[in-house]
Amino acid sequence: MFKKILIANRGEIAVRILRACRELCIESVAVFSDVDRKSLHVRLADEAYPIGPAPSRESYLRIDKLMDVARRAGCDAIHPGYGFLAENAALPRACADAGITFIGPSAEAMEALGSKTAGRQLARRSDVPTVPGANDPIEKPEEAQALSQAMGYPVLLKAVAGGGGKGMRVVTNDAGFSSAWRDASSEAMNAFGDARLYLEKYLEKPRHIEIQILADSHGRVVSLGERECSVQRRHQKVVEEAPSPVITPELRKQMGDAAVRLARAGGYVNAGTVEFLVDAHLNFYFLEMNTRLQVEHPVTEQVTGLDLVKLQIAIASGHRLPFAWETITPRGHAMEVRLYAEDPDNNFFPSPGKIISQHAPSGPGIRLDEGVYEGWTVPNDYDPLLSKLIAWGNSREETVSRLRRALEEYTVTGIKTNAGLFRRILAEPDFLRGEIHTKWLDELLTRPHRVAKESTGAADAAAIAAALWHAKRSATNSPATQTAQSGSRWKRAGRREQLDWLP
Amino acid sequence: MFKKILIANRGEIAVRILRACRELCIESVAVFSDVDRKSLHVRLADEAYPIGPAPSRESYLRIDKLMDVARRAGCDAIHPGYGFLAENAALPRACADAGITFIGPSAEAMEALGSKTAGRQLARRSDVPTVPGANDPIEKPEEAQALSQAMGYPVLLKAVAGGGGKGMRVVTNDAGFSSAWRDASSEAMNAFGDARLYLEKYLEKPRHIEIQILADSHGRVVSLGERECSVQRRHQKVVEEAPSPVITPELRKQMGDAAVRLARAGGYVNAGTVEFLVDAHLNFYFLEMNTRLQVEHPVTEQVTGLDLVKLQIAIASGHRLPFAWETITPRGHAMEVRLYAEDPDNNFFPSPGKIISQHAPSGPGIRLDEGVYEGWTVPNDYDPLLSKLIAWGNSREETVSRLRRALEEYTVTGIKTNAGLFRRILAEPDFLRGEIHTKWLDELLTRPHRVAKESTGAADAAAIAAALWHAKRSATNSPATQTAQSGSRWKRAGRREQLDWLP
Amino acid sequence: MKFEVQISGANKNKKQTRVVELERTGDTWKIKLDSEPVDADVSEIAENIFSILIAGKSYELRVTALSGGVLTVQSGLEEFAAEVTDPRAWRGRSHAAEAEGLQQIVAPMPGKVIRVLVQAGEKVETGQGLLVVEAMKMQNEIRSPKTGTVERLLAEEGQPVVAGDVLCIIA
Amino acid sequence: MKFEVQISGANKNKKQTRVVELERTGDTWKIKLDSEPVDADVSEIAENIFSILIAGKSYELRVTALSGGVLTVQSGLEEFAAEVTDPRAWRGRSHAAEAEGLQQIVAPMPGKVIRVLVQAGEKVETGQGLLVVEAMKMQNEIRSPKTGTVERLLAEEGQPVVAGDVLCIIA
Repeated sequence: MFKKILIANRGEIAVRILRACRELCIESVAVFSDVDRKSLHVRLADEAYPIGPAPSRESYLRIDKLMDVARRAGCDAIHPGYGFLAENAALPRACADAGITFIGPSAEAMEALGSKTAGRQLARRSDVPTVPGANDPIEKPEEAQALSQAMGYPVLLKAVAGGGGKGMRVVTNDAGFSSAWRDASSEAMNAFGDARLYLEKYLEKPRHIEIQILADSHGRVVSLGERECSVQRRHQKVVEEAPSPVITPELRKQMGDAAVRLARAGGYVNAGTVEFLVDAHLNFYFLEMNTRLQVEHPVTEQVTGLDLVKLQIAIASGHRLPFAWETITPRGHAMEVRLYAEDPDNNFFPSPGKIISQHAPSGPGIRLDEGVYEGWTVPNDYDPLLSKLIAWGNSREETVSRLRRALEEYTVTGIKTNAGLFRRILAEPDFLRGEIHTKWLDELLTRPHRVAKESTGAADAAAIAAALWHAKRSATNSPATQTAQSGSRWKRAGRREQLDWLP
Repeated sequence: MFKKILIANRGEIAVRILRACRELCIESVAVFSDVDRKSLHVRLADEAYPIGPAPSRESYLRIDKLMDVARRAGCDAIHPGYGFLAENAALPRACADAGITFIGPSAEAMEALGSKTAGRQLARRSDVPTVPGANDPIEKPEEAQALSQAMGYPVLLKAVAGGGGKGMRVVTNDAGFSSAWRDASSEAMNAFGDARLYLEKYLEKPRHIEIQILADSHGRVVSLGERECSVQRRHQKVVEEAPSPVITPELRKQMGDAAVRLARAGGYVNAGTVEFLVDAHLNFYFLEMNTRLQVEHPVTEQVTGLDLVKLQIAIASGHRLPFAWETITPRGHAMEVRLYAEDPDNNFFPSPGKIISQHAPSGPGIRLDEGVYEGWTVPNDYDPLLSKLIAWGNSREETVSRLRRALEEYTVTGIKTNAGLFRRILAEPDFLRGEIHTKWLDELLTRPHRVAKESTGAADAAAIAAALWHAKRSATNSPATQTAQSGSRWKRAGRREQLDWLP
Repeated sequence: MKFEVQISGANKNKKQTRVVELERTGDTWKIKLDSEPVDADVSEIAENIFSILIAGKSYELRVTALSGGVLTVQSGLEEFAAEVTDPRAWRGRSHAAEAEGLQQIVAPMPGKVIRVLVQAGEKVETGQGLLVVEAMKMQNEIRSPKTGTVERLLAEEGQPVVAGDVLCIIA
Repeated sequence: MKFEVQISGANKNKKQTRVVELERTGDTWKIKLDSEPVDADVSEIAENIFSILIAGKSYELRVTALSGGVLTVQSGLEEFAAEVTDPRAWRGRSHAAEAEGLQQIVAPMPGKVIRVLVQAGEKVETGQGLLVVEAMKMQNEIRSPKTGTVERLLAEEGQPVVAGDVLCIIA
């Protein structure tokens, strides 16, 4: 087993990984940019080293700096987490050169499977059904537009690199094509340093269902079953669950086999996720493979009882997966919501700032993978994911009721979060019946928010609280225009005091 | 199902119960004493009513006030939690008179099983082995002392009412008898309003292993398996786990059958726990039955996936237990530690006060049943249990490693907690081998605390932090003698400010 | 102290105006809502978090101030938007923008203007894109709230902005 | 600023004396430990919680002040007890009790004296019970730290006490 692991990431996933290291008695090494000195992952790691200014291109995306830290700290492995360099083959190559184990697939497997176009070619060769469209990156917009006209709209523009809904646009007609192409490619450039796009036929109301696989370095590949991630906002997953409300044992078997086939064909080793679109007739189409840990991996952990990060580490250090796992039996139902610092009432604009007070829910069936804490200031340089709230229950109903209960308790003041969006989703009849698809949420958001019964009592209390807040603020005669960030004159005074003597 | 449930308790268990109510869409009604207005259970409940001064005899033990609130609020059921009135037959009687459902056994069953002496008589009649000793309360100390001499020391004095180590003393020789009797009976009087004691032969180094049962009102009684609670300080459980490291499937079956037999014999309905002492040869002796929810119930919930509070409610409203449960199969291993506001370095004296800062651990396999929050002041009128930290893992080893990891993260400043005790216990070879008994911890605490390798780095950092803390305090020139409770002049100023305008 | 509170629930367009009167009596508060006395027991739990018992019902209110003085008040599953008018500003209440018919387009959060899609004097339709602001790697198009003309354009491409910065004005 | 810190780890009897020098340079600190410069990066995370990076190693220190000016400093799995001597009190360091050979018996926490087991002038042995204090329903016997006589008895049965109250003095 490894002695010391560098975690080339930040936020909740860095915390998640270092927790696994600690439980395995492996030392964890964190890295941080100038704005992350006080981040939770730095507080909790065994070691922590600065790697430059806030912009990720000057810090978290700098392979040279990461390798330098790994060498100085004497790390024998690097875990990339997700995002940043997790799908950049240059990192495993740099690791190989430095004689450090990369906790992930080989650069070759990453390229064979990770790039969407290459992945789709391999899928076709492995009898894994794919969505009609172009396999290769398209250089000229005109070319792409012509192809779109040929296939017929709607079409989907996607970045060759990366994922997470960035550099992605749906085009429904010729008129919108050029602006969509422009936005998608520049967004891709900013996010991944690679502007190339490809496109594919856009399925109506498909479900997003993905298979979690594990592949060891001894040729064993197993499926841990599916996750349904159909609730998405602009192609960004926001709610994930397992099992899927619609999948049958037969379909689960078929999709699992297809995923295992594809991973084998690509010589894949590591935890990985094979994403499919599933249409109304339960036909499934390969979408792409994520050659890394997923944001939503806890959903699978809660139903299988397995620790995917520990298993990634075990696989990377050459351990074998037990045969028994080819017949993993999940228990109950799990669901995750992604809590972001963003304002649902204002077009989901990110809302960075200081978390003034916080209450994290817990109790039966609740797990919180958190990356923040009270008093911390959410920087505006990175993805605004704060924490992931995961619920487990014996049934989908119990899971939803626990998640709703936890969301009632979940408190963050000082910044706006999207918790309210989930309180709304979990009350929608469609969602409760499991009748969802990848456009469901976007459609919901175009409709006015109807509430079954609005309690007048709560409205009264809210009016009183608003007045009390105002009265208190006046009492501390802070300027009428101040924002929550400086809500309390006393704390501010305290902070200023401290600033005078502490960085 | 019920519409509205009164929770006749406070602290973490009141929070635990109202969470279950919320998940079942049942309204929850909290009660609070004068010092509990800001308690977490009041914050989270749907309704909350004051029931008098801090001393429990004037509030949480006042059946008349509770029934009055239940009537005024229109409750159709009352959940007693544990402690306070949970084992007082007067409460189910008052409920019956008021036509309100008591979520627990009938008064008769409570008396037949709950009272230790009656319980032991019933056990004998049901072929459940018991510890040698007196069945009945003994009025005169002289009598008791004579019996002790006859049975031979050591003997154990126990309060007829209640439990939780209160009103309990071990007597090893004649000399110590009278003072032990005096302390035990007055403690029993204060805790339960009942000074009566009985005594029994004291087994050397026994394990405490208990069986969790569920009994519905249709005659079905099932065992959910055992919990081992051998790590105790002065007869007070502090660490509980399931499964027990020593129990065999045969023994589990025998003890489960015995527990079910006893519950049947007593006409018991509700969740309940049958406690046994298990000696070195795996002989088991009935100790007592707790006719209520246990503090340590989450351990069973984590391995079975069942929600015991919801099941108590379902049983009380007349639902049937499914047959399938007679073959519950636990998964993995669970362990709980009880976090108290007490000072392990100072004879475990309670240390009430204000929680200045707090960080609650979470992440994979971690559950926290909390009763407190940052900024809250722990009153010194009640049992100082703050929260329960529960870990789940695939093996006992993984569970321990997760619990240790969570205890590293667990932060409370402003008051002393016993978290350090658990950090020590979880490093003890005996404990890791599962070689424990009910006196193990008391013996451990008489030995000096040896640490494998004390990191000098941490000691350096601690010295620097102490100096920084002092420097900051001087900078805010607060009096040299002030305690943490008023650690920050700024916050104090803020609080005073607020006090002027807010209660 | 007397406050006028404009409050809306799930439906942000359905605003109600409430008048809240706060009067301290000893260590508690006497509270009137729309001049009706309310049996309310108020406690401050933490900064921006209030616990209020109204005739036994327990409400926990979590207040977050957004730029522009709007408060978000969350309670359980519900969320409210509230604007409080200070007694001192009692008559000074200004709906400036509406009054003048001008719409100020402000940056809702810190970021960078990466594209300006209109020019001063240009006619724009409701919903037409005016600028693109990037923050946290997400590009967000800011659209016109009304049909009119670009009165003034204050932002230029590449310019960093903080929440509340006026980017342009639509007449 | 210069501080003398008396610190002990798991073994509370094994005390070390460290000298910590803090010098602010710009917005950071220059820190010396026993007059050796330390490469330490200090941040205050929250009240009483410090994050300190020493040559890359990350330590989080959680400080709780107990009555009597002793600090508990917890870090990960370890816990330290620290007593800081203020430079201003540099020579004034007093071990009063020891010096006079008198032992003050103080209430370690708030509660109620429910039994007094000795009388003024009575001879007592080390470990002999002096009083019984009840708090949170638990009875705790307070024992004599030394063999001697009860010089003064300041507590009586039924008397409520707060942390730090002197209950009696053993000569």
